[in-house]
Amino acid sequence: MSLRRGPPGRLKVTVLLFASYRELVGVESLAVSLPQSTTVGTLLAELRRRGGGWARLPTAPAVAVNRSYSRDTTELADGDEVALIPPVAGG
Amino acid sequence: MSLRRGPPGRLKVTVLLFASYRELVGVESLAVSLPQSTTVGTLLAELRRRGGGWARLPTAPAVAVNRSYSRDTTELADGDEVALIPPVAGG
Amino acid sequence: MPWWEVTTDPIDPAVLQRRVAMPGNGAVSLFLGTVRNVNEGRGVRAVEYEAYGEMASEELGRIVAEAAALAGTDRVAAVHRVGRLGVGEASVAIAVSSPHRADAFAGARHVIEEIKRRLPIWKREHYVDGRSEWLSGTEPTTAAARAPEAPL
Amino acid sequence: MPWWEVTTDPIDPAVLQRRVAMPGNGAVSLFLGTVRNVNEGRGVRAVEYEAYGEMASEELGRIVAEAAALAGTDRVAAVHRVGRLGVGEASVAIAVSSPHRADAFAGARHVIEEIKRRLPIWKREHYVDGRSEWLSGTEPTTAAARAPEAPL
Repeated sequence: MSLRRGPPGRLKVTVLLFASYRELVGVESLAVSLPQSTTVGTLLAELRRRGGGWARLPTAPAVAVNRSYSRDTTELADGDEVALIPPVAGG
Repeated sequence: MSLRRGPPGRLKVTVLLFASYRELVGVESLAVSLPQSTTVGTLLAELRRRGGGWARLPTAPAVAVNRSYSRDTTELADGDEVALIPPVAGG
Repeated sequence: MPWWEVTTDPIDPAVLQRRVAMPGNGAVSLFLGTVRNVNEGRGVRAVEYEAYGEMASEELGRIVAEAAALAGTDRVAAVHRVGRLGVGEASVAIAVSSPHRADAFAGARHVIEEIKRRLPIWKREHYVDGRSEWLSGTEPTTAAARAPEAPL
Repeated sequence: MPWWEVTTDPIDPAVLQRRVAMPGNGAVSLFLGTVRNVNEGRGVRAVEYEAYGEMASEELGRIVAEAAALAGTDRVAAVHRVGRLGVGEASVAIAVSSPHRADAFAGARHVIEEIKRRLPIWKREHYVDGRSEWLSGTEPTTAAARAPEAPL
Protein backbone atom coordinates (compact mmCIF):
# COMPACT_ATOMS: atom_id res chain seq x y z
CA MET A 1 0.00 0.00 0.00
CA SER A 2 2.99 2.30 0.31
CA LEU A 3 3.56 2.20 -3.46
CA ARG A 4 0.97 4.16 -5.44
CA ARG A 5 -0.07 2.23 -8.60
CA GLY A 6 -1.51 3.70 -11.77
CA PRO A 7 -5.25 3.95 -12.28
CA PRO A 8 -6.91 0.54 -12.18
CA GLY A 9 -8.83 0.80 -15.53
CA ARG A 10 -7.67 -0.80 -18.76
CA LEU A 11 -7.74 0.58 -22.28
CA LYS A 12 -8.89 -0.96 -25.50
CA VAL A 13 -7.14 -0.33 -28.78
CA THR A 14 -7.74 -1.63 -32.26
CA VAL A 15 -4.71 -3.06 -34.07
CA LEU A 16 -4.76 -2.99 -37.87
CA LEU A 17 -2.51 -4.96 -40.22
CA PHE A 18 -1.94 -4.40 -43.92
CA ALA A 19 -0.46 -6.05 -46.97
CA SER A 20 2.45 -8.40 -46.14
CA TYR A 21 1.92 -8.04 -42.37
CA ARG A 22 -1.73 -8.97 -42.74
CA GLU A 23 -0.80 -12.03 -44.76
CA LEU A 24 2.00 -12.96 -42.36
CA VAL A 25 -0.26 -12.91 -39.30
CA GLY A 26 -3.50 -13.85 -41.02
CA VAL A 27 -5.30 -11.08 -39.17
CA GLU A 28 -6.62 -7.81 -40.53
CA SER A 29 -7.96 -6.21 -37.38
CA LEU A 30 -7.72 -7.09 -33.69
CA ALA A 31 -9.18 -5.59 -30.51
CA VAL A 32 -6.63 -5.61 -27.68
CA SER A 33 -7.11 -4.78 -24.03
CA LEU A 34 -4.08 -3.23 -22.34
CA PRO A 35 -3.07 -1.75 -19.01
CA GLN A 36 -3.11 2.03 -18.73
CA SER A 37 0.10 3.79 -19.82
CA THR A 38 1.01 1.12 -22.34
CA THR A 39 3.35 2.48 -24.99
CA VAL A 40 3.50 1.54 -28.66
CA GLY A 41 6.74 -0.35 -27.97
CA THR A 42 5.16 -2.38 -25.18
CA LEU A 43 2.17 -3.25 -27.35
CA LEU A 44 4.48 -4.44 -30.13
CA ALA A 45 6.35 -6.69 -27.69
CA GLU A 46 3.02 -8.02 -26.40
CA LEU A 47 1.90 -8.84 -29.95
CA ARG A 48 5.14 -10.59 -30.83
CA ARG A 49 4.81 -12.81 -27.76
CA ARG A 50 1.67 -14.30 -29.30
CA GLY A 51 3.92 -16.43 -31.51
CA GLY A 52 3.15 -17.70 -35.03
CA GLY A 53 3.09 -14.96 -37.62
CA TRP A 54 3.15 -12.33 -34.87
CA ALA A 55 6.60 -13.49 -33.80
CA ARG A 56 7.86 -13.07 -37.35
CA LEU A 57 6.88 -9.39 -37.54
CA PRO A 58 9.88 -7.07 -37.51
CA THR A 59 11.02 -6.01 -34.05
CA ALA A 60 10.34 -2.34 -34.75
CA PRO A 61 7.85 -1.90 -37.57
CA ALA A 62 6.57 1.56 -38.41
CA VAL A 63 3.42 2.27 -36.44
CA ALA A 64 0.67 4.81 -36.89
CA VAL A 65 -1.57 5.81 -34.02
CA ASN A 66 -4.85 7.34 -35.12
CA ARG A 67 -3.52 7.68 -38.66
CA SER A 68 -0.31 9.54 -37.84
CA TYR A 69 3.13 7.98 -37.65
CA SER A 70 4.13 7.55 -34.01
CA ARG A 71 7.14 6.62 -31.93
CA ASP A 72 7.78 3.57 -29.77
CA THR A 73 7.47 5.76 -26.70
CA THR A 74 4.02 7.10 -27.59
CA GLU A 75 1.53 6.24 -24.83
CA LEU A 76 -1.71 4.72 -26.01
CA ALA A 77 -5.16 5.99 -25.03
CA ASP A 78 -8.47 4.20 -24.88
CA GLY A 79 -9.99 3.81 -28.33
CA ASP A 80 -6.76 4.35 -30.23
CA GLU A 81 -6.36 2.87 -33.69
CA VAL A 82 -2.89 1.35 -33.95
CA ALA A 83 -1.71 0.34 -37.41
CA LEU A 84 1.41 -1.68 -38.19
CA ILE A 85 2.78 -0.21 -41.41
CA PRO A 86 4.90 -2.41 -43.70
CA PRO A 87 7.53 -0.64 -45.81
CA VAL A 88 5.49 1.56 -48.13
CA ALA A 89 5.41 1.36 -51.91
CA GLY A 90 3.04 4.05 -53.10
CA GLY A 91 3.58 6.14 -56.19
CA MET B 1 48.78 45.85 -107.71
CA SER B 2 51.31 44.95 -105.06
CA LEU B 3 48.60 44.36 -102.51
CA ARG B 4 46.63 41.21 -103.16
CA ARG B 5 42.92 41.82 -102.58
CA GLY B 6 40.30 39.22 -101.76
CA PRO B 7 38.40 37.50 -104.50
CA PRO B 8 36.54 40.00 -106.62
CA GLY B 9 33.03 38.48 -106.27
CA ARG B 10 30.47 39.74 -103.84
CA LEU B 11 28.06 37.78 -101.68
CA LYS B 12 24.38 38.21 -101.15
CA VAL B 13 22.72 37.60 -97.79
CA THR B 14 19.17 37.96 -96.62
CA VAL B 15 18.64 39.94 -93.44
CA LEU B 16 15.54 39.13 -91.39
CA LEU B 17 14.02 41.26 -88.63
CA PHE B 18 11.46 40.24 -86.06
CA ALA B 19 9.09 41.70 -83.48
CA SER B 20 10.36 44.98 -81.98
CA TYR B 21 13.30 45.18 -84.41
CA ARG B 22 11.00 44.76 -87.37
CA GLU B 23 8.75 47.51 -86.07
CA LEU B 24 11.71 49.76 -85.26
CA VAL B 25 13.16 49.53 -88.75
CA GLY B 26 9.94 49.01 -90.64
CA VAL B 27 11.52 46.18 -92.61
CA GLU B 28 10.88 42.45 -92.34
CA SER B 29 13.37 41.14 -94.86
CA LEU B 30 16.19 42.73 -96.83
CA ALA B 31 18.61 41.45 -99.49
CA VAL B 32 22.10 42.85 -98.94
CA SER B 33 25.14 42.64 -101.21
CA LEU B 34 28.44 42.51 -99.34
CA PRO B 35 32.14 42.13 -100.09
CA GLN B 36 33.62 38.67 -99.56
CA SER B 37 34.83 37.93 -96.02
CA THR B 38 32.30 40.21 -94.38
CA THR B 39 31.67 39.22 -90.77
CA VAL B 40 28.45 39.44 -88.82
CA GLY B 41 29.88 42.40 -86.90
CA THR B 42 30.75 44.28 -90.08
CA LEU B 43 27.29 43.67 -91.50
CA LEU B 44 25.70 45.03 -88.32
CA ALA B 45 27.83 48.20 -88.54
CA GLU B 46 26.88 48.54 -92.19
CA LEU B 47 23.17 48.27 -91.35
CA ARG B 48 23.39 50.80 -88.53
CA ARG B 49 25.01 53.32 -90.88
CA ARG B 50 21.77 53.36 -92.88
CA GLY B 51 20.31 55.66 -90.23
CA GLY B 52 16.66 55.89 -89.18
CA GLY B 53 15.41 52.85 -87.29
CA TRP B 54 18.59 50.97 -88.27
CA ALA B 55 20.68 53.40 -86.23
CA ARG B 56 18.51 52.77 -83.21
CA LEU B 57 19.13 49.00 -83.22
CA PRO B 58 21.33 47.83 -80.35
CA THR B 59 25.06 47.90 -81.11
CA ALA B 60 25.40 44.16 -80.63
CA PRO B 61 22.06 42.38 -81.04
CA ALA B 62 21.94 38.60 -81.00
CA VAL B 63 22.31 37.27 -84.50
CA ALA B 64 21.50 33.91 -86.05
CA VAL B 65 23.13 32.80 -89.27
CA ASN B 66 21.21 30.08 -91.06
CA ARG B 67 19.05 29.54 -87.97
CA SER B 68 21.85 29.05 -85.45
CA TYR B 69 23.11 31.67 -83.05
CA SER B 70 26.40 33.09 -84.28
CA ARG B 71 29.20 35.36 -83.13
CA ASP B 72 30.23 38.80 -84.34
CA THR B 73 33.32 37.25 -85.87
CA THR B 74 31.44 34.70 -87.95
CA GLU B 75 32.23 35.18 -91.67
CA LEU B 76 29.24 35.27 -93.94
CA ALA B 77 28.85 33.16 -97.05
CA ASP B 78 26.82 33.73 -100.17
CA GLY B 79 23.17 32.92 -99.62
CA ASP B 80 23.30 33.13 -95.83
CA GLU B 81 20.16 33.98 -93.89
CA VAL B 82 21.08 36.49 -91.20
CA ALA B 83 18.45 37.16 -88.53
CA LEU B 84 18.60 39.92 -85.94
CA ILE B 85 17.12 38.41 -82.80
CA PRO B 86 15.50 40.70 -80.20
CA PRO B 87 15.60 39.55 -76.59
CA VAL B 88 13.48 36.41 -76.60
CA ALA B 89 10.29 35.86 -74.65
CA GLY B 90 9.09 32.36 -75.44
CA GLY B 91 7.52 30.05 -72.93
CA MET C 1 -7.50 25.33 -52.54
CA PRO C 2 -5.52 22.11 -52.19
CA TRP C 3 -7.26 18.94 -53.30
CA TRP C 4 -6.39 15.29 -52.84
CA GLU C 5 -7.97 11.86 -53.07
CA VAL C 6 -7.26 8.17 -52.68
CA THR C 7 -9.62 6.37 -55.00
CA THR C 8 -10.30 3.25 -57.02
CA ASP C 9 -11.43 5.37 -60.01
CA PRO C 10 -9.21 5.74 -63.08
CA ILE C 11 -7.17 8.93 -63.06
CA ASP C 12 -7.83 11.68 -65.59
CA PRO C 13 -4.85 14.08 -65.56
CA ALA C 14 -6.92 16.75 -67.32
CA VAL C 15 -9.20 16.93 -64.30
CA LEU C 16 -6.26 17.62 -62.00
CA GLN C 17 -4.94 20.18 -64.39
CA ARG C 18 -8.27 22.01 -64.34
CA ARG C 19 -8.37 21.85 -60.55
CA VAL C 20 -5.14 23.82 -60.23
CA ALA C 21 -5.74 26.20 -63.13
CA MET C 22 -5.85 29.87 -62.14
CA PRO C 23 -5.59 32.85 -64.50
CA GLY C 24 -2.71 34.36 -62.51
CA ASN C 25 -0.67 31.14 -62.51
CA GLY C 26 1.26 30.73 -65.74
CA ALA C 27 3.17 27.56 -64.83
CA VAL C 28 1.72 24.10 -64.31
CA SER C 29 3.81 21.08 -63.38
CA LEU C 30 2.05 17.76 -63.71
CA PHE C 31 3.51 14.44 -62.68
CA LEU C 32 2.15 11.00 -63.53
CA GLY C 33 3.23 7.66 -62.22
CA THR C 34 2.20 4.75 -64.42
CA VAL C 35 2.41 0.99 -64.06
CA ARG C 36 5.56 -0.34 -65.76
CA ASN C 37 5.60 -3.55 -67.74
CA VAL C 38 8.81 -4.67 -66.09
CA ASN C 39 10.37 -4.38 -62.65
CA GLU C 40 13.80 -5.63 -61.71
CA GLY C 41 13.88 -7.73 -64.84
CA ARG C 42 10.52 -9.44 -64.32
CA GLY C 43 7.64 -8.96 -66.71
CA VAL C 44 4.70 -7.32 -64.97
CA ARG C 45 1.10 -7.83 -66.04
CA ALA C 46 -0.74 -5.84 -63.39
CA VAL C 47 -0.26 -4.20 -60.03
CA GLU C 48 -2.58 -4.28 -57.06
CA TYR C 49 -2.40 -1.30 -54.77
CA GLU C 50 -3.63 -1.71 -51.21
CA ALA C 51 -3.99 1.31 -48.95
CA TYR C 52 -4.65 2.05 -45.31
CA GLY C 53 -7.34 4.21 -46.82
CA GLU C 54 -8.21 6.68 -44.06
CA MET C 55 -4.59 7.30 -43.14
CA ALA C 56 -3.42 7.44 -46.76
CA SER C 57 -5.96 10.16 -47.40
CA GLU C 58 -4.99 12.12 -44.28
CA GLU C 59 -1.27 11.72 -44.97
CA LEU C 60 -1.71 12.75 -48.60
CA GLY C 61 -3.54 15.83 -47.33
CA ARG C 62 -0.56 16.66 -45.10
CA ILE C 63 1.84 16.17 -48.01
CA VAL C 64 -0.24 18.38 -50.28
CA ALA C 65 -0.35 21.08 -47.60
CA GLU C 66 3.44 20.93 -47.26
CA ALA C 67 3.85 21.27 -51.01
CA ALA C 68 1.48 24.23 -51.04
CA ALA C 69 3.52 25.97 -48.33
CA LEU C 70 6.75 25.11 -50.14
CA ALA C 71 5.53 26.38 -53.50
CA GLY C 72 3.75 29.42 -52.10
CA THR C 73 0.46 28.46 -53.74
CA ASP C 74 -2.75 26.73 -52.75
CA ARG C 75 -3.09 25.24 -56.21
CA VAL C 76 -1.88 21.73 -55.46
CA ALA C 77 -3.82 18.60 -56.35
CA ALA C 78 -2.88 14.96 -55.94
CA VAL C 79 -4.63 11.66 -56.43
CA HIS C 80 -3.47 8.11 -55.75
CA ARG C 81 -5.34 5.24 -57.23
CA VAL C 82 -5.73 1.89 -55.48
CA GLY C 83 -7.00 -1.48 -56.61
CA ARG C 84 -5.84 -3.49 -59.59
CA LEU C 85 -4.15 -1.52 -62.40
CA GLY C 86 -2.94 -2.69 -65.79
CA VAL C 87 0.35 -1.75 -67.43
CA GLY C 88 0.39 1.89 -68.51
CA GLU C 89 -2.44 2.96 -66.20
CA ALA C 90 -1.73 5.91 -63.92
CA SER C 91 -1.38 5.07 -60.25
CA VAL C 92 -0.65 8.61 -59.15
CA ALA C 93 -1.08 12.10 -60.56
CA ILE C 94 0.03 15.42 -59.13
CA ALA C 95 -0.58 18.92 -60.41
CA VAL C 96 0.76 22.22 -59.11
CA SER C 97 0.20 25.61 -60.67
CA SER C 98 2.07 28.73 -59.68
CA PRO C 99 3.08 32.10 -61.06
CA HIS C 100 6.66 30.73 -61.02
CA ARG C 101 7.77 27.59 -62.80
CA ALA C 102 10.43 26.73 -60.22
CA ASP C 103 7.76 26.65 -57.52
CA ALA C 104 5.46 24.51 -59.64
CA PHE C 105 8.22 21.95 -60.24
CA ALA C 106 9.32 21.99 -56.58
CA GLY C 107 5.75 21.46 -55.37
CA ALA C 108 5.10 18.50 -57.66
CA ARG C 109 8.46 17.00 -56.81
CA HIS C 110 7.79 17.27 -53.08
CA VAL C 111 4.47 15.46 -53.38
CA ILE C 112 5.82 12.47 -55.31
CA GLU C 113 8.91 12.14 -53.11
CA GLU C 114 6.85 12.19 -49.91
CA ILE C 115 4.26 9.81 -51.36
CA LYS C 116 7.04 7.32 -51.97
CA ARG C 117 8.49 7.94 -48.54
CA ARG C 118 5.46 7.78 -46.29
CA LEU C 119 2.07 7.16 -47.90
CA PRO C 120 0.67 3.93 -46.38
CA ILE C 121 0.11 2.18 -49.68
CA TRP C 122 1.47 -1.18 -50.77
CA LYS C 123 1.93 -2.78 -54.12
CA ARG C 124 1.51 -6.40 -55.12
CA GLU C 125 2.97 -7.06 -58.52
CA HIS C 126 1.43 -9.73 -60.72
CA TYR C 127 4.03 -11.13 -63.09
CA VAL C 128 3.57 -12.55 -66.54
CA ASP C 129 4.77 -15.92 -65.22
CA GLY C 130 1.63 -16.08 -63.06
CA ARG C 131 3.29 -15.38 -59.72
CA SER C 132 2.70 -12.34 -57.58
CA GLU C 133 4.62 -10.62 -54.79
CA TRP C 134 4.41 -7.69 -52.44
CA LEU C 135 6.99 -5.18 -53.52
CA SER C 136 9.61 -4.54 -50.88
CA GLY C 137 9.10 -0.90 -50.04
CA THR C 138 10.56 1.96 -48.06
CA GLU C 139 10.66 2.09 -44.26
CA PRO C 140 8.56 5.14 -43.40
CA THR C 141 10.17 5.62 -39.99
CA THR C 142 12.01 8.82 -40.84
CA ALA C 143 8.66 10.44 -41.49
CA ALA C 144 7.64 9.70 -37.90
CA ALA C 145 10.90 11.05 -36.53
CA ARG C 146 10.51 14.39 -38.25
CA ALA C 147 6.72 14.73 -38.31
CA PRO C 148 5.86 17.85 -36.32
CA GLU C 149 2.38 16.46 -35.69
CA ALA C 150 3.63 13.20 -34.11
CA PRO C 151 1.09 12.54 -31.35
CA LEU C 152 2.15 13.12 -27.75
CA MET D 1 11.68 9.28 -80.41
CA PRO D 2 11.84 12.97 -79.58
CA TRP D 3 9.06 15.12 -81.01
CA TRP D 4 8.63 18.87 -81.21
CA GLU D 5 6.55 21.47 -83.01
CA VAL D 6 5.99 25.21 -83.33
CA THR D 7 2.39 25.65 -84.32
CA THR D 8 -0.63 27.93 -84.36
CA ASP D 9 -2.90 25.05 -83.28
CA PRO D 10 -4.25 24.88 -79.73
CA ILE D 11 -2.23 22.59 -77.48
CA ASP D 12 -3.68 19.36 -76.12
CA PRO D 13 -1.47 18.13 -73.27
CA ALA D 14 -3.00 14.66 -73.51
CA VAL D 15 -1.53 14.29 -76.99
CA LEU D 16 1.96 15.08 -75.70
CA GLN D 17 1.47 12.68 -72.86
CA ARG D 18 0.56 9.90 -75.26
CA ARG D 19 3.57 10.73 -77.43
CA VAL D 20 6.00 10.03 -74.60
CA ALA D 21 4.13 7.10 -73.06
CA MET D 22 6.08 3.85 -73.02
CA PRO D 23 5.27 0.73 -70.98
CA GLY D 24 8.75 0.68 -69.42
CA ASN D 25 8.65 4.32 -68.35
CA GLY D 26 6.79 4.74 -65.09
CA ALA D 27 7.36 8.47 -64.60
CA VAL D 28 5.96 11.28 -66.72
CA SER D 29 6.69 14.94 -66.07
CA LEU D 30 4.51 17.37 -67.95
CA PHE D 31 4.93 21.13 -67.93
CA LEU D 32 2.46 23.68 -69.21
CA GLY D 33 2.92 27.38 -69.64
CA THR D 34 -0.34 29.32 -69.83
CA VAL D 35 -1.20 32.93 -70.55
CA ARG D 36 -1.54 34.89 -67.30
CA ASN D 37 -4.21 37.53 -66.78
CA VAL D 38 -1.72 39.93 -65.25
CA ASN D 39 1.92 40.81 -65.80
CA GLU D 40 3.87 43.28 -63.72
CA GLY D 41 0.65 44.67 -62.33
CA ARG D 42 -1.08 45.23 -65.70
CA GLY D 43 -4.22 43.37 -66.67
CA VAL D 44 -3.62 41.20 -69.73
CA ARG D 45 -6.37 40.28 -72.17
CA ALA D 46 -4.39 38.32 -74.74
CA VAL D 47 -0.86 37.59 -75.88
CA GLU D 48 0.44 37.45 -79.41
CA TYR D 49 3.40 35.19 -79.96
CA GLU D 50 5.59 35.82 -82.98
CA ALA D 51 8.29 33.34 -83.96
CA TYR D 52 11.19 33.11 -86.32
CA GLY D 53 9.43 29.93 -87.31
CA GLU D 54 12.10 27.89 -89.07
CA MET D 55 14.76 28.68 -86.49
CA ALA D 56 12.38 28.25 -83.54
CA SER D 57 11.58 24.78 -84.77
CA GLU D 58 15.24 23.86 -85.32
CA GLU D 59 16.28 25.35 -81.97
CA LEU D 60 13.44 23.57 -80.17
CA GLY D 61 14.65 20.35 -81.78
CA ARG D 62 18.14 20.98 -80.40
CA ILE D 63 16.73 21.69 -76.95
CA VAL D 64 14.62 18.54 -77.01
CA ALA D 65 17.67 16.50 -78.05
CA GLU D 66 19.69 17.96 -75.17
CA ALA D 67 16.91 17.08 -72.72
CA ALA D 68 16.76 13.57 -74.10
CA ALA D 69 20.50 13.14 -73.58
CA LEU D 70 20.26 14.67 -70.11
CA ALA D 71 17.36 12.46 -69.06
CA GLY D 72 18.67 9.32 -70.72
CA THR D 73 15.47 8.80 -72.70
CA ASP D 74 14.20 9.52 -76.17
CA ARG D 75 10.71 10.14 -74.84
CA VAL D 76 10.74 13.93 -74.91
CA ALA D 77 8.05 16.01 -76.59
CA ALA D 78 7.62 19.77 -76.72
CA VAL D 79 5.29 22.15 -78.49
CA HIS D 80 5.24 25.94 -78.56
CA ARG D 81 2.19 27.70 -79.84
CA VAL D 82 2.32 30.99 -81.72
CA GLY D 83 -0.33 33.48 -82.77
CA ARG D 84 -2.89 35.17 -80.56
CA LEU D 85 -3.74 33.39 -77.30
CA GLY D 86 -6.33 34.26 -74.67
CA VAL D 87 -5.82 34.16 -70.91
CA GLY D 88 -5.49 30.60 -69.63
CA GLU D 89 -4.56 29.10 -72.99
CA ALA D 90 -1.39 27.03 -73.11
CA SER D 91 1.51 28.61 -74.98
CA VAL D 92 3.93 25.80 -74.33
CA ALA D 93 3.73 22.15 -73.27
CA ILE D 94 6.53 19.72 -72.53
CA ALA D 95 6.36 16.03 -71.67
CA VAL D 96 9.15 13.67 -70.67
CA SER D 97 8.73 10.07 -69.65
CA SER D 98 11.44 7.99 -68.08
CA PRO D 99 11.91 4.95 -65.89
CA HIS D 100 13.17 7.40 -63.23
CA ARG D 101 11.20 10.37 -61.95
CA ALA D 102 14.27 12.52 -61.32
CA ASP D 103 15.20 12.20 -65.00
CA ALA D 104 11.67 13.03 -66.12
CA PHE D 105 11.63 16.19 -64.01
CA ALA D 106 15.15 17.22 -65.10
CA GLY D 107 14.30 16.74 -68.76
CA ALA D 108 11.13 18.83 -68.60
CA ARG D 109 12.91 21.50 -66.60
CA HIS D 110 15.72 21.71 -69.12
CA VAL D 111 13.33 22.22 -72.00
CA ILE D 112 11.39 25.08 -70.41
CA GLU D 113 14.53 26.82 -69.14
CA GLU D 114 16.19 26.68 -72.55
CA ILE D 115 13.02 27.75 -74.33
CA LYS D 116 12.98 30.88 -72.18
CA ARG D 117 16.68 31.42 -72.75
CA ARG D 118 17.04 30.99 -76.48
CA LEU D 119 13.94 30.13 -78.49
CA PRO D 120 13.45 32.93 -81.06
CA ILE D 121 9.91 33.75 -80.03
CA TRP D 122 8.52 37.11 -78.95
CA LYS D 123 5.47 38.12 -77.05
CA ARG D 124 3.25 41.13 -77.52
CA GLU D 125 0.93 41.60 -74.59
CA HIS D 126 -2.48 43.14 -75.15
CA TYR D 127 -3.66 44.85 -71.99
CA VAL D 128 -7.19 45.37 -70.74
CA ASP D 129 -6.66 49.13 -71.12
CA GLY D 130 -6.43 48.64 -74.89
CA ARG D 131 -2.67 49.17 -75.21
CA SER D 132 -0.19 46.54 -76.28
CA GLU D 133 3.56 46.13 -75.92
CA TRP D 134 6.37 43.80 -76.83
CA LEU D 135 7.54 42.14 -73.67
CA SER D 136 11.13 42.89 -72.84
CA GLY D 137 12.80 39.51 -73.05
CA THR D 138 16.05 37.72 -72.39
CA GLU D 139 19.24 38.37 -74.36
CA PRO D 140 19.99 35.00 -75.98
CA THR D 141 23.68 35.77 -76.45
CA THR D 142 24.93 33.29 -73.89
CA ALA D 143 23.40 30.53 -75.95
CA ALA D 144 25.57 31.56 -78.90
CA ALA D 145 28.67 31.68 -76.75
CA ARG D 146 28.20 28.14 -75.51
CA ALA D 147 26.47 26.53 -78.49
CA PRO D 148 28.74 23.74 -79.72
CA GLU D 149 27.11 24.00 -83.13
CA ALA D 150 27.91 27.71 -83.57
CA PRO D 151 28.83 27.97 -87.24
CA LEU D 152 32.47 28.46 -88.17
